[in-house]
Amino acid sequence: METKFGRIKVLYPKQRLIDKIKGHVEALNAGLKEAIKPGRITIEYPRERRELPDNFRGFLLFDVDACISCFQCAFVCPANAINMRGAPNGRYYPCIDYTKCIFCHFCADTCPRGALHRTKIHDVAFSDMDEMLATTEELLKPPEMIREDKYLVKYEIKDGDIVLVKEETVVELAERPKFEIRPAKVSACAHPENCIACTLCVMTCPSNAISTKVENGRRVLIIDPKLCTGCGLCVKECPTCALALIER
Amino acid sequence: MKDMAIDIPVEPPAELKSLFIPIPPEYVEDAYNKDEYLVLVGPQHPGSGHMRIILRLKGDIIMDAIPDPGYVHRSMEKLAENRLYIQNIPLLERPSIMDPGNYNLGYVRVIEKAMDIEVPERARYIRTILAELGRIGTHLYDAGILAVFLGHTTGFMWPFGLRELICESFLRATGTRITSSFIVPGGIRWDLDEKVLDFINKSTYTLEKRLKGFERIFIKNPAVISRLRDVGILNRREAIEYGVVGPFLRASGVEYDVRRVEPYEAYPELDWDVPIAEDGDAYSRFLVRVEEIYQSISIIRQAISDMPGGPVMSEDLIGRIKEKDKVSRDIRGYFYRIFSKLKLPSGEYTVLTEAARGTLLYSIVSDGESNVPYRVRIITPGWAYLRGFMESLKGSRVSDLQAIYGSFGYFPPEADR
Amino acid sequence: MSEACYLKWDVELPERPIKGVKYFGNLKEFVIDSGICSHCTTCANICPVRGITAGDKPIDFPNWEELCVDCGACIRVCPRWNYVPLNGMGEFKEMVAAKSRRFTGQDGGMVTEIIASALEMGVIDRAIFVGRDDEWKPTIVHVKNIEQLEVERVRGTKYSFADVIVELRDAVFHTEKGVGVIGTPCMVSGVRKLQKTVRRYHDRVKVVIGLFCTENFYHHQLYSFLEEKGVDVKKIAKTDITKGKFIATMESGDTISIPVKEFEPIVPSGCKVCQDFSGVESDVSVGSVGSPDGFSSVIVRTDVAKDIMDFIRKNDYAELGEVKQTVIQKLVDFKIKIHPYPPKKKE
Amino acid sequence: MVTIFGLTISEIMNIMVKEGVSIPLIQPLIDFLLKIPIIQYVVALILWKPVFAVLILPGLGGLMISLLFIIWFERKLTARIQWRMGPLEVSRPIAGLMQPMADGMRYLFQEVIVHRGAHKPYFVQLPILAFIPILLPIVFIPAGSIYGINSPYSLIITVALLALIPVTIIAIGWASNSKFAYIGSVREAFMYFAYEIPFMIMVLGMIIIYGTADMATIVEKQGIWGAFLNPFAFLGILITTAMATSRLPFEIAEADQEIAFGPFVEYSGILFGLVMTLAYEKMYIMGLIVSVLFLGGGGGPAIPLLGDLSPAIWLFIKALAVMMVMAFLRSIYPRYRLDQALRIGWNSLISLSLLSLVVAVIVRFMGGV
Amino acid sequence: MDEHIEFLKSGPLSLVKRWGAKWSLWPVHLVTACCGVELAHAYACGYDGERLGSLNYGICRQTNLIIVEGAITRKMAKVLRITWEQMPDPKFVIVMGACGLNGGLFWNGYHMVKPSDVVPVDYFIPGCPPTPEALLRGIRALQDKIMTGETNSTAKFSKADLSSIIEIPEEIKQKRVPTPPHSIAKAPVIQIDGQREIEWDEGANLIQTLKKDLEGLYISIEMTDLNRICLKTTPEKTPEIAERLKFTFDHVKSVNVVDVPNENKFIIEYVVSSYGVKDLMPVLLSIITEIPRDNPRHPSLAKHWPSADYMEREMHEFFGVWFEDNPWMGRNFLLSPDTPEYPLRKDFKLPRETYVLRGDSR
Repeated sequence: METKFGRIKVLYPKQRLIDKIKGHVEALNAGLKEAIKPGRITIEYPRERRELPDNFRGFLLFDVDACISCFQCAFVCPANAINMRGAPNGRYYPCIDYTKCIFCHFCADTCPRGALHRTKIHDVAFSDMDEMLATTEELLKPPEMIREDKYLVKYEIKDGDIVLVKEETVVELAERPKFEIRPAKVSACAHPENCIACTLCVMTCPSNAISTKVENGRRVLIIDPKLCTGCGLCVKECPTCALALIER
Repeated sequence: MKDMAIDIPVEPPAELKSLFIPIPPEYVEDAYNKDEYLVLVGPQHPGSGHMRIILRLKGDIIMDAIPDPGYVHRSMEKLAENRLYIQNIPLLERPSIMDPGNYNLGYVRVIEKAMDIEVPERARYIRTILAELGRIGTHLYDAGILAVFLGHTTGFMWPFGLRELICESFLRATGTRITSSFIVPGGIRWDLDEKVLDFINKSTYTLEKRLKGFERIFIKNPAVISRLRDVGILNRREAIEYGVVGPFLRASGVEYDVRRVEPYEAYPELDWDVPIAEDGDAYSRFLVRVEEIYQSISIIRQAISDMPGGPVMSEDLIGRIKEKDKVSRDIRGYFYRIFSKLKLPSGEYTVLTEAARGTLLYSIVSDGESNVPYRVRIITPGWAYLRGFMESLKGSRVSDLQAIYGSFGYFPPEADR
Repeated sequence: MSEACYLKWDVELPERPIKGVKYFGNLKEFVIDSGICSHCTTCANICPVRGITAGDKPIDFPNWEELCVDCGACIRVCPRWNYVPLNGMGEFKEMVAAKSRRFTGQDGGMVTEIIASALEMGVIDRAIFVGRDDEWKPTIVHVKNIEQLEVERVRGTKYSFADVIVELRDAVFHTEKGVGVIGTPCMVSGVRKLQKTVRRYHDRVKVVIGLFCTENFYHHQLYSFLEEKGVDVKKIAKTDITKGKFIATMESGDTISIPVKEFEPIVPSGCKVCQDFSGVESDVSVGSVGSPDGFSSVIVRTDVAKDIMDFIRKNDYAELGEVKQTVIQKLVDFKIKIHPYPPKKKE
Repeated sequence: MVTIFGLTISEIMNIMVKEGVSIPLIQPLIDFLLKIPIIQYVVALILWKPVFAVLILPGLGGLMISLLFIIWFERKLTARIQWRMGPLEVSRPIAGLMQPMADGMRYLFQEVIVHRGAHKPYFVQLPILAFIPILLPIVFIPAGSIYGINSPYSLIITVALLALIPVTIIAIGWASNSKFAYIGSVREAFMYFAYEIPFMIMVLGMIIIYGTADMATIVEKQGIWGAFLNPFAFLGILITTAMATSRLPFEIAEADQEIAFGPFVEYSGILFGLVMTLAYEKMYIMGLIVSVLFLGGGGGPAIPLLGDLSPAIWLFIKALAVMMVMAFLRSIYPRYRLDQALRIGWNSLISLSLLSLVVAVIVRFMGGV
Repeated sequence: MDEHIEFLKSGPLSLVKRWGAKWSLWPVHLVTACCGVELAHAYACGYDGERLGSLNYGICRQTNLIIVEGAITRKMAKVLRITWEQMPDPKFVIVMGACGLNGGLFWNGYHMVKPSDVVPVDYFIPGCPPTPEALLRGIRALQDKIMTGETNSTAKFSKADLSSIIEIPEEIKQKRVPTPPHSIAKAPVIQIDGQREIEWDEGANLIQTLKKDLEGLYISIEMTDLNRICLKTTPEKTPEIAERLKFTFDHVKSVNVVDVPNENKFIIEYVVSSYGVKDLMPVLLSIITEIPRDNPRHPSLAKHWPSADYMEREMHEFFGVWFEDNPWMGRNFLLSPDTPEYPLRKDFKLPRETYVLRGDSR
């Protein structure tokens, strides 16, 4: 392989009669070697299951009390699979339509509170598409699924070759990974002179942090920093960009 | 021998209308009058992917090949115009899902070039590793398809066995087997720890060991060599004229590789070679890609051995989050806040990337105000060399169609976008 | 912009004549239905839920009973709320006739010239122009660079309503340096009121150009009226109102002129109460009246316009001439005479 | 008394019992069955040597067993070479041996589609007619003392009948009237000439060595196996067997990736079941011929308790061995192109067969067998 | 399909029929989209579908299962229907991949069709692409369906009572739904050939040589970025420019059309580059022309650069630009005839995303 500043000329195997016969013999004993000592790497799925890493992107679980219904998961989903649905307490919680979900887990990465977290459930088949719309209530606990696996198979490389290590364990698919809550900001009015008192922020704030009342001809708006979860919806909703997120 | 043209009236076959075959009826009449034979190698044919090739045969020789692509045209350019910049990452990775690294890299580099975001060192190395893993995976996939088209079932099974290793590396690094959408503007979504990099490094040795066996049973198999040698020849002038790209261009003697012409990520810092062949026939196309697998293996090993430390997300993007005690340097939890405000300055930005099957061109036109691209143009390698593929079919035999199809590694979802 | 951030702030609400009804109900009652709405579309700009619709039909808010959030912003910015008609010449720094050397517009092309040189100076980085399509329907064009002004359809006045101020909202939130606005006197007073209520408009709208205006029309009314008069709309190359006559020059070169009085039935009710001929609150007023042929008379009112005119003089972008102030004064008084306020109740 | 061919039933019974297969292992059971009035006739008929040869061991029974075994073995061997398991879950304890049975059952109960353009009568009858040239040679192949018809020309008749099979395949291709079937049958015709002539020359060579065309005497004369006498003929005939039954390097007529299963593209259901097993049965017959000519079919140390059956068992095992070699080729080789296969057929195989003729003549004069 | 299940359950031999059908489900080689990769993995040596008796087979006549892999476009829907009809009777369909279920990532594409509208489907497998284990679970589920006869999903979401978990405030005001994140400018300003000052000296003298030998054929030649040169010209002059540039810039990398409705024009862009000349390799020269939107005609450069031929057909189909004397004009190339006309124009609107589910669905 003569290499001149980074290019190799590809070498063609010689094709004289003697090389052809040698080629045939090589091919035959490659097959024979494999037939005598097979290098099998098959995972017998219904009985064995492949070991999946912790950040595997499978079905999603939802944790209601962590959610601040900030709509970020619905907005970021490339396949528009997450729709929010009104809950009895007036707020909106996500429902995932698994007929559209592409398991890219942008939503799990976006959620500032880690309310949507990953599980290792992925081998599922549904008989009709209406069952696949998981509303908020159905996202809280992992779905019961038919599991026939008795072994767990690990891919390991020992002295240069793949070895499938089989363990006799039925692995737990849906434990909740730890997630450090990000220190959230607080919403505040940075340009009060721009405000046109349209109270859109009051109507949109999921945690009722902004309250308003009319006193002698002037509308007063108050932000309660303790209630504010820093979801940023009011900042986005304000038509004249009067609000802003500041450090707590 | 004289052509016995029987002049009986020829009416075009019924399926011409029912299947919307795009050739005019007089073409069919002309074919039948010249005693030639029209065969539709259709989308359900085991020897053609999801596209139809209309072959005009004279005996066993192919006189003309008309492609009928579009069976997997999922209208990516129109969809990309209605989605945020960050939502386009999974969308623009779908043409060839075996090569997620290169397709994400192409799109993300356009955004980084437009907003001149500076990507940290470690992220560039990990991106190079992912791109090369995708390249090996695609070459193995094409070798498998070529083998099954030649009837060599072992040649199909072994590369897909090796692909299981590539998928295991992707699984441990990014969480999914194939469509990783892991590369985001400014870096990658999270950092790879030592265990994963060590696994990838060791898997390259297994890959190399088992490729030796594959070489004996398929690559150097005289029956395969006789099937691929001097078949579907594209000489240097034809390859350039018909716009063939990537390994298929290098197989015809043109030394063009985007990683060398417009170096990006960590390629200039590693030393590797560009495989070239001269004859431009199906076998040299296949050998160039086998050689590229070995080159990619050495690139991955070098990248892992001198992998720098440091953050994986560029300061220009994550720097905006002025949280006092930022919990960890990756972007979990800030994803939407950083990327939903991405807005390219107005103008057109064109970036070339060397995807596994050739030059991948992304050009995004932005109007500077909306957070949605105005026009995204993707030219995938498959679409670029379809013309060269059809030209190389002319003059070869009917059963060569599969050999040439496999040697070009033509993947219709990538070509139709 | 104060850096301090408040957790408690208040905003002054407008008074509400009819107690039970939402603010838009009052606006509809006192301005739109009473016929003094000048279709300046400022309310459509400020409406937080973008509910107020403008375009080629009178201002309306479909289904306002539920959708209106009752914030009163539309009333605070409406120039015709507690309407005090502005009239007369207004104070001005200088008055000159000018003809642009770079552009040909309606007369002297001075509106395009002022915006082009403002772009060059960097006072503004975009301006909102009114282009047109084949049937002369007005379309909005954001002009950000000089090349865009070369397009012939963007220059020249279109005698019909256009949603310039509605587009101002997006422009203001995207611009860095400033925005240039061109409009009829009612639009100018709308923008001024908008600047008083929302500080961001005050900081971002740098140049406001007022056009001499006797009355404006709805597009469909004007062009169906012209169709009756036998004018083929698609072939019109240029429209002009000078010396009391509406002149439409065809592409084939011949001109058709119709006395302005015949347009009386289609003049919208809002224009009938407007006495402001040259837009007294604008930075600079431009029009064809009172200047020699091919020239437009420019009335410079504020120092922003003064710097632009000095820039034009310095670079000699325009040929200057003498303007007859008396003719303009005559038209200003004529407009006050024909549009009395409060209007005489017609029997 | 009712007489058939001038013999009463009891005389027929004596002939059949005298010439019956004697298997010491189950002799008491046979004697017991012969005593039951009605069953005795059936048992006697089955155990009568010619009927036993055709029906049970080297004949239909052997064919069915070899069919099921070789399909299973081929899929398991290729799977083993290809790093995977092959059919397994069907019957896990016996490593998926029931898989061909399951496929057969599925084909049996699948709808048989005869499409509009096909020539209906021929389309349905031809797969069944194709069995005649396959099953007839079994009558002439002897296994030790068990043989159907023993004639001095048995080898020639077998080769002649084998030559009929491609004709039925071409007819099948014509009957299904589809573009790919047409191309497939034309290719089958091309291939037919390419391998038939070398095959016949090599068989002629072996006849020269043994001096007779009668398979029984050939087996006796084989002190040293024919393969060692004339290795070129043995190699050549193995290659022509691969070409005849379109095994992988030469699977050109039914190239499923190129022309979608050639002549058999339009068949479904049980008709496809018959057609698919056609190739395997032809391989069984060729296996029998190869083992008779070269591997001393029927010869070999007598298995203690089986008596007459042991030569049949040996013949069956040798045939299976040849079929396994064919199955092994499947996972090693890709498919040749038609013109390459014809070049191999016309150039190298014919030269090989002429060489084997020369060797045969030399062996004959050196006073070989 | 239920009548297939009825057929398998009827008659005395029903157990044998079901056993045969269960252990020999051969999927037909109908590669419909990119999930084919995971189907190949399920049948390759990593998971080996043949263990369950399922063999990937070539022809629709001999198989009894279709695995629809991913997106079905309008063109592929016809092929799917024809293949399904040609299969002998007890036949089953599994749809794998989110694109096959409800369109997945391409839910609002104009060329997409739902497989459940084209063929009766037995099992849906979510995922994009679903892992081989999910596909084998689908096949196992189909096998159980064949044996037992009734179809039930392999997973059931368990419904928890929401109101008991979250505390309900006394006066409930339904919150307002925020506006969607996409902000699209209504009258955008499109400028492709913006001049940018880059220190790239070979580029400068390359522009000089271009200006010299394309005398009078261009309006302007500028440097838009490193290795990017933009040449503005009028449509009539492009064949002449192509004739001269053909030998140095020898292939077309992309033909692009940008639709600017509010200025009523199409911007046509040919990006050419060179393989032959060593130091011109990284340079991308884009030839930009503008044509009116209502009657878009542009001379075809396929004669000078054959590599532009297929891209011109594609642009004709998407935008309606008529490239003169390109033989393929007027015919469809990528799209099926019943797709809406010129789908990539800006005035062809796609359905927008929805972010709120009206009422509770069940």
